[in-house]
Amino acid sequence: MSDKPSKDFHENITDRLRPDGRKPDDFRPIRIEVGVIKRADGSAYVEFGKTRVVAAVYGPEPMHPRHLADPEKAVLICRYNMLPFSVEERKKPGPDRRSIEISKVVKDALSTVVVLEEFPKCMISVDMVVLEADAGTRVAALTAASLALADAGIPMREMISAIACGRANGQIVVDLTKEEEDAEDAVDVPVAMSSLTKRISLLQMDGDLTIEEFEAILDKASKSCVKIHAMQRDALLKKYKKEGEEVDIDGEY
Amino acid sequence: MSDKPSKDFHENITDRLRPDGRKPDDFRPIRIEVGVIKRADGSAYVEFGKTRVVAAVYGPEPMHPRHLADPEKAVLICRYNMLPFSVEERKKPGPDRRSIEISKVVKDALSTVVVLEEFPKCMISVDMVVLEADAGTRVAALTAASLALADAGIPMREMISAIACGRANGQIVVDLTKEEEDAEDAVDVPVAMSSLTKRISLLQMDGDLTIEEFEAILDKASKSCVKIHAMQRDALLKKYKKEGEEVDIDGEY
Amino acid sequence: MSDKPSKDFHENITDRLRPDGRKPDDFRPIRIEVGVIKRADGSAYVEFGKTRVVAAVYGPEPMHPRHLADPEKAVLICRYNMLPFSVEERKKPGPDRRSIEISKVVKDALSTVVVLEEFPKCMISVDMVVLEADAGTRVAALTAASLALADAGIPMREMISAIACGRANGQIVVDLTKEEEDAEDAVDVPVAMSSLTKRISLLQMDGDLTIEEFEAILDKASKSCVKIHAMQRDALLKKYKKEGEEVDIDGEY
Amino acid sequence: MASTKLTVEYIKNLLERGRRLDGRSLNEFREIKVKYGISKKAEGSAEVCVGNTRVVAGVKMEVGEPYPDTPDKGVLVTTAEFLAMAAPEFEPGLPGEDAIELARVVDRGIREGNAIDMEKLCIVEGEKVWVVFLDIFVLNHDGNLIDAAGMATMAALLDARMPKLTEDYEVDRSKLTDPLPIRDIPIPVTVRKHNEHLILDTTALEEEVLKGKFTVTTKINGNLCAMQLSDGMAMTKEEVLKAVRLARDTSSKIRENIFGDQLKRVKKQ
Amino acid sequence: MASTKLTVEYIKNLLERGRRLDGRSLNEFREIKVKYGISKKAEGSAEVCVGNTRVVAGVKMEVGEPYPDTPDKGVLVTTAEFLAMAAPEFEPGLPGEDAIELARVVDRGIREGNAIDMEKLCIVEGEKVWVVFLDIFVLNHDGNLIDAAGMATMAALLDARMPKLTEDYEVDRSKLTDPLPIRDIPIPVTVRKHNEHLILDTTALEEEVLKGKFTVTTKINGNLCAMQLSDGMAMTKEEVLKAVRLARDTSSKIRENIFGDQLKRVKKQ
Amino acid sequence: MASTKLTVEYIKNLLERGRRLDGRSLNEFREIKVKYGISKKAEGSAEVCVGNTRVVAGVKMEVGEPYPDTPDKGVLVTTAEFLAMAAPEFEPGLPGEDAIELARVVDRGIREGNAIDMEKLCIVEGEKVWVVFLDIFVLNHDGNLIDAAGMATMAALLDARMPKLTEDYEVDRSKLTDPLPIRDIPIPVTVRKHNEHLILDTTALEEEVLKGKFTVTTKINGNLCAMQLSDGMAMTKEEVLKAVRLARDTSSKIRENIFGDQLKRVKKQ
Repeated sequence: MSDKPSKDFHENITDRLRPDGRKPDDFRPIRIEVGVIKRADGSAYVEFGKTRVVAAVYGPEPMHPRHLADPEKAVLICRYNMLPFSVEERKKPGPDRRSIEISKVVKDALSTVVVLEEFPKCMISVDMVVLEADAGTRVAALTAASLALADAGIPMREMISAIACGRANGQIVVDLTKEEEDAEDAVDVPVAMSSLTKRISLLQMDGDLTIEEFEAILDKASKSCVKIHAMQRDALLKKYKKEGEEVDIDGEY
Repeated sequence: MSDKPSKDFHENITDRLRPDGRKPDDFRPIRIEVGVIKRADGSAYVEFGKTRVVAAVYGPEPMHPRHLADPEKAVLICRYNMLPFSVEERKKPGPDRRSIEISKVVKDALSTVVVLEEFPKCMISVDMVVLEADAGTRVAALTAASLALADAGIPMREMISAIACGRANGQIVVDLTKEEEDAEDAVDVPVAMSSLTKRISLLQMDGDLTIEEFEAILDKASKSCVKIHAMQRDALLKKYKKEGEEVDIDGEY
Repeated sequence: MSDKPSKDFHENITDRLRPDGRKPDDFRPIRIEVGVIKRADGSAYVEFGKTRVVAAVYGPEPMHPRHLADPEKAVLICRYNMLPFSVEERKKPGPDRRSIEISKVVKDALSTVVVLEEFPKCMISVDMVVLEADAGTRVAALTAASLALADAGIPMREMISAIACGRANGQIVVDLTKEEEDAEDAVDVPVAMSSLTKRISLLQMDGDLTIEEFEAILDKASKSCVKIHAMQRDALLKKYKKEGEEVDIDGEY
Repeated sequence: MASTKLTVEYIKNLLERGRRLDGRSLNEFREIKVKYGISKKAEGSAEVCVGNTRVVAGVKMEVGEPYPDTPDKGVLVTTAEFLAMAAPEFEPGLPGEDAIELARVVDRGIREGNAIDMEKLCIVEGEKVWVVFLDIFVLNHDGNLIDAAGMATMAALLDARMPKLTEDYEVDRSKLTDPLPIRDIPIPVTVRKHNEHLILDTTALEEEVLKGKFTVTTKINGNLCAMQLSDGMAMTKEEVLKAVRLARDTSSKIRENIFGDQLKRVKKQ
Repeated sequence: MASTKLTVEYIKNLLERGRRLDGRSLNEFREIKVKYGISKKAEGSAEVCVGNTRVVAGVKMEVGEPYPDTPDKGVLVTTAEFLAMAAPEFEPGLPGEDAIELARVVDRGIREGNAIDMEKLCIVEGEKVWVVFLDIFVLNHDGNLIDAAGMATMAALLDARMPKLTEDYEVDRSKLTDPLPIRDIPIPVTVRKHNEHLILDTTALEEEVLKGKFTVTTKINGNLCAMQLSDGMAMTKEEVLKAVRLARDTSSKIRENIFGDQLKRVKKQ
Repeated sequence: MASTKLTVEYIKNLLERGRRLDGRSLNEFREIKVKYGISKKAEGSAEVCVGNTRVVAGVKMEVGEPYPDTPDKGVLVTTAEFLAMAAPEFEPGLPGEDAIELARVVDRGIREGNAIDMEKLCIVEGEKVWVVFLDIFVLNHDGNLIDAAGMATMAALLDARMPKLTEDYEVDRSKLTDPLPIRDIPIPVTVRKHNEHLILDTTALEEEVLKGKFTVTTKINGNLCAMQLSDGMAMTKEEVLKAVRLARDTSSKIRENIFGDQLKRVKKQ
């Protein structure tokens, strides 16, 4: 990572193809499925290329241990975990500092849209499991979690969609792979945006960016989130159609 | 361990002597004592050769933490532990995966005979400590635990007796030593049987056996359990006689 | 450490100067300050040379978890911890066996003077943090904790003052440094004494001492505690004067 | 599962008449689906669904030291976790006694059934061997977890290819080489009991009624390689032997059914 | 803090009128005090007070192995703990998610902001490098912990001198040699939001009202090196960009203000 | 123990008149029984009963690295656990503060009392030394645990024989060689106090009345090697000195009484 803004920054517009043949704004193949874990109250599967995540929701149910209950609203519990064989070097099972932080920012993002006030003294649990990791696992997990909450019938003011944008090999690109993340000049910016008020509720960054570069990334990310949201909507509709239900999916989730 | 049934299987009937001079059906010297831990509600010491185990029982007492109580019956808690110096290579103190599994199967076996329904919301704790280990610690522990429960006056439908049988050096043998367990063809099958209805409540096996071999082992094990039970009975009678009590030890424990 | 009483024992009276130029009975520069942690109910900072400790008190407040509450008196909770960079070789954060033991003996000492009976079902927490360690951290911590309790307005029958005395380089000396503790013949005896009844409530020792040597050390320690107490008193008065309060500091704390 | 007493009674009544809630016969398995390669980052991986029960397993390989008493053999490490997402009653945290038992029963089947030729995993005798990590995760719990886990583990092992080893014994995962040396395909089959009836492949609901279980793992040649009776079931000697025969026969059918192709390959060796 | 609803409402009302309880303007910091060398046993240490918030940080160095993917670079390990003494609501025990987040946000600022020339911490490529332990402790919590922790960490790094290395690569702490090779001074600034207002350096009381936070860490040259939006705050794209600019400008002022002298030294390199 | 207030008052009244529930005088010990070799798998082991208090201790030896500041000495590691079976009030789990205190007080007595000639446990200076693990377990708690543990530990050490070392420094436990190099027999004696009375060898019931304790460990030559005042007891200087003398004299009697034979052997060296 260099201290100066990338020289190739303006080359961006030339839409040079990326290592896997995508254009800068292209997603990897995305697959979204709702209702994949039968015992759960809601669940979803999200695949961004070789990044595969399952999310499941239980609740609302009475909070336990009880002394942690909030008398004014439901407590949202999020757990993000990578399976040991989801990465190159086997990861020891169980949460580490990275997964604790990701669980927190995912929870923080979801808490801006879930109507927690409706369920005082309750808990809503969101479990996210990464089956295979090829960059972007937290945004895939958040996208899946948001769907799983909707699938569980938890009231949400709007849906949350998430994607990582950033810089790699001198270009501002969308939905980076692990290979791109390993580029010399790579910066990865995971972003989550809500579907109606378009507000950003997850945003992380580490690397070296000028404000101009950051602005360009944020712009691409917000446009991408709109597209992700359309796919989420389709996946939900598909499930409910199967079940023969009538749904007005544009209102409250 | 070979894939084929041992060639020497039929040699079994010849009663070739074992490394320590025993015949196939011989136990090692067995010593059983009841009431060895004064503070406990019940306790027992069991020695199979150089395998030495102490078990102690506390309860029934109110379950704590309370949210784990069962409103319909007592919760049985079993803890099997090896002292660090009970084995060749020092074992780190505290439970490991092996001892957690053994604690579970011992609990599962005892729960088939203890009248747990008589003590809703209560707990009964069984602690087993291996002072020295020379194979057969789990069956010695279960035999001791069963006695300790009886000593504590916990109602039991019948007594549980346990022994390991198996194959070693081409013979089906009873009460294997560590040396025998290390034989090329060794298979160790711990078995627990109840005293009245002769039902098997603990049975584990790993190795390579034909069904015929397994049947022979099971047969020897069940006959051996009857003998162990007689020794348990004597130990209990001995303690109660000392205390000058009248006991009808054949009925419910 | 030798098996025989130090040959140089009687040289003691010659008041040979110590490695840092002090006489045997000299303290290192001592600094005591009260009220250093704003959020806490009471706090104090104690510096014995390069040994620096902060203590803070919260409570009395209702005990949690509730099942650990004592219906007859407050539970005193003490936690002594060394920061990772307070010692030469980085210490892993979190309590170890040494700090658990020190927390216990500090708690035991304080419990002889705090009027715990006044707050049944409550807890009083004392946190001690060692910023820099150059021997004598437990006595500095206890001296600070005692002040922090007084600062928090917790009723105490008397104040506790503490100091380490011992033998180093053939002399009986007061307030040893780490350098002195590393001497061939060093013995370190931390002692705590109460301000009014002059009773000893913390006393530890390891090394090799004749009874005569021990008596000399105990004597020096008890005289030193009286001096420490005067400094504690000054520090408290200084704080309360600042706040413009009238205090009679000789009675109950 | 918070099933009502009524449901429990209903299931019991059905079982007494040899019938089940979902219409299966007592020794009939639900549909078994195997999906290989669910994580390309693993040396081998698979997902097995048995009805709604869903288990994933993965194989990772590292270079490590052998155990002192088996200097010429690789090392096998098996873990299992019942993910909190798999059932409302599962708590997050360290594996509980049920998950530990499952891992150990599956491990013993693989190990004692000689599924892997551990001697072929020796690199330098007494110094360097392959360590095979088998990690099992239950994603959805609808009963019969040990059998599903055993199949998923076996599928992941059959899917696995060994990473390349550099000259100085570092693992180069960019190049996968030969398949793992698989010598046998042990399959665990768990039998439950209601009165005199033996029942296979129970659902989560049925397992609320039938607490005890007896797992028997069988090799290709029909020999037994692992057994585990637990959860508070007491059986007569005759019942044990009957259950062992039922498990052996079922194991053989499952092996043919889901690992038919690989079976030929393994037998050829 | 057990503040009453009344206090909360009062603070909100003030903020709506652009005012604060302690009279500061919305983007005004409290007094910042830096004290170097609070533990001579550390290679470097410092205490930073921002108003009543009090944070200490220390640097310890050990010789260890580099990560396989950066064989020519030192290793940085950052931990943070909110001491139980720092606030009544803090519990003793392992660091919670807030302390972990703080440590990781500060760590990323230092790491990605190239505060330390990690290549100069390589001793023998691929074998031996310096491991820098950064340990952060909150002694008193009166809000804005990340900013205070970031400054304390930077101060400890600037205070640090490397221990001597013996010929056989043992650490000789009796002899401290050169300062750590510091290349940049990244400073985190955390922005909070009430309606359209952006607020800096919040107190613990204010943070009960303003739950969300957005931290932006900026380098000497004004480039961004770390960001973290969390605690349940949702911002429009415009708000984000406005906050980034505010944080960058404030970061620059703080750097000049408290690290003015060192800044010259670092820029010279 | 859930003793009634009445019992507590009764014990207090007795003590005030210098009498005890079981008829002993205030400084009289209960019967002490020592059993050696309770586990042949240990390098040394022993069980000590003091009345109904029952403690086992074992010695295991491994080859390890010395501490950097004592490159020519073996390493001693002492642990203690109050088994849940030993008293209804003991909880299973990690050793609590009382067990940790006991282990550390016993350890300091052994270590500072020079019970073991640690220099004889050096194998290759700075590289390989014997690590002695002392593990103490309380099987039944009827008071005076530290003294019983100290005796059990000393008995296990006196029982221990060193395993053979192969040429490449591996431990061969099949061949035990010389006894451990024992140089001293430090014995801890714990004194409790009721008003002006000093009391030895308290039962669990008595310890409910007499919370505080003062342990003094003495060597063969009468020198003090470890002390610990704890559990909330406050003593005047005079009481401390009186207790120290009582402990020293009692220690000497116990040593003669239970380790008489070994004492001669140790003194001869």
